[in-house]
Amino acid sequence: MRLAEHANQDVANNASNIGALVSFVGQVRDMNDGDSINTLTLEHYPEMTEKALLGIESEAKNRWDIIGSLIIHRVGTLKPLDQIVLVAVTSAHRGEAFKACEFIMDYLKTSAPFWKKESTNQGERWVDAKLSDDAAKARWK
Amino acid sequence: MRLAEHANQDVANNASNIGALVSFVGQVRDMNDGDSINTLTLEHYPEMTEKALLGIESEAKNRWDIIGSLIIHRVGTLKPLDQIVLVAVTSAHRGEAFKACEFIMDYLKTSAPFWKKESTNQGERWVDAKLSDDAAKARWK
Amino acid sequence: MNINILYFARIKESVNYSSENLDLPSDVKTVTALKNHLSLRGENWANLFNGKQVVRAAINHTLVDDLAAINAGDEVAFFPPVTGG
Amino acid sequence: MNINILYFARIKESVNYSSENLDLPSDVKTVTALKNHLSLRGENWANLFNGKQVVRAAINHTLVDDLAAINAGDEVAFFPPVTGG
Repeated sequence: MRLAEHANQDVANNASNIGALVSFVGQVRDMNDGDSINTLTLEHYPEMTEKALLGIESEAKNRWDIIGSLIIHRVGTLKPLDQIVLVAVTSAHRGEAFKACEFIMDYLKTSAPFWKKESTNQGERWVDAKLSDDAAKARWK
Repeated sequence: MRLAEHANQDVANNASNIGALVSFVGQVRDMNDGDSINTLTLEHYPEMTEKALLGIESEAKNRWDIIGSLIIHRVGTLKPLDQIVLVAVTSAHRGEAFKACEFIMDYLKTSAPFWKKESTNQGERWVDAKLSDDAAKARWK
Repeated sequence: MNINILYFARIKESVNYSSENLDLPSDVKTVTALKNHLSLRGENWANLFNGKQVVRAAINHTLVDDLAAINAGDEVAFFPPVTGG
Repeated sequence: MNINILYFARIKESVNYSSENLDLPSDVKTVTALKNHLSLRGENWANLFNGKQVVRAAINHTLVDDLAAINAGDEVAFFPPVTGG
């Protein structure tokens, strides 16, 4: 299993000006749209992924006073309970880290070139993009 | 160092209906209001803390479709870089976990009976409650 | 009636008490009345309850306002606005 | 001019290509023109670009709209709306 990873700065909690660390972990659920999930395979566009993750982190740093951020996104074949993505953000105060972490997730879902394919007992199928993810992104305009 | 801890349900990521884990860690900063912090001592009201944390988690579960939550709050004397508080929330989808985690933090800051005293080179001082924390709580009305 | 009173943080230090057991006169039936009753103890008590600083009260581990009724056996707590998290 | 084209996910499967190097006629200068040009290859290509499904395009790793200009040496990618995270 390969990793697409980008950190705009070390997000380790070893900087004494850090007061808040907000993190998000996404994991594979065993059910989707009523069907049992056997595996979930993530395809991506590697050169564009790197640029997209850098751009999202850079935009988050422009918008909020954050200290560090980290994005790790898995690609390849995963199974239920596997972790898909980690986003972690540090800041002096909690509001900035909460907003930036959710912003990064909303942009990751709608702007970074990853595609999910599920394997169910009914066969394989590509996951459709969700209108709710577009709506989540639109909040940040 | 004692712990005030409450979990309304195991927040471990071993339930296959969990798609999202949002967590917040608060840590002691080395500066506050322009002064260098040597130690930070947290006093609390133990019997009321238990009741307050249970109440906050219960309200979060009423408001959002979350699967589990965990609050760990330290008391006693801490130093810069020490972790003060952990809040973790799991849910099927990310929006619920983000909102519930931030809600729990905002209520913890304004409703749970903890008090901070800083030791600086200028001596000891109780930390004043912040209007910004009241404003953060008021968003959820 | 007899109640227990607890004091926390800045307030504990200003009155130099952390807890006490107290017999109340029969006309002291609310948080406000208890604050007024305690204010008779001297200047530091009076200053504490003169309204210039926020003093929160809890009865039996629940936050209450100053109109809340006090009953025999209650645990009443006084503390400043909380600053945890 | 000569460009590279990449296809991803559902689109890669429907055209059965993951990448190709292509010499474009001189009048194919935008993403729209490239889509029309590729549609001439047959029914599965025409169906892909007939507007009934969303096909996103990137040039040199940046998302673009259909009016974007294509230059010699560009890497053009076609893919469905993303579903990561």
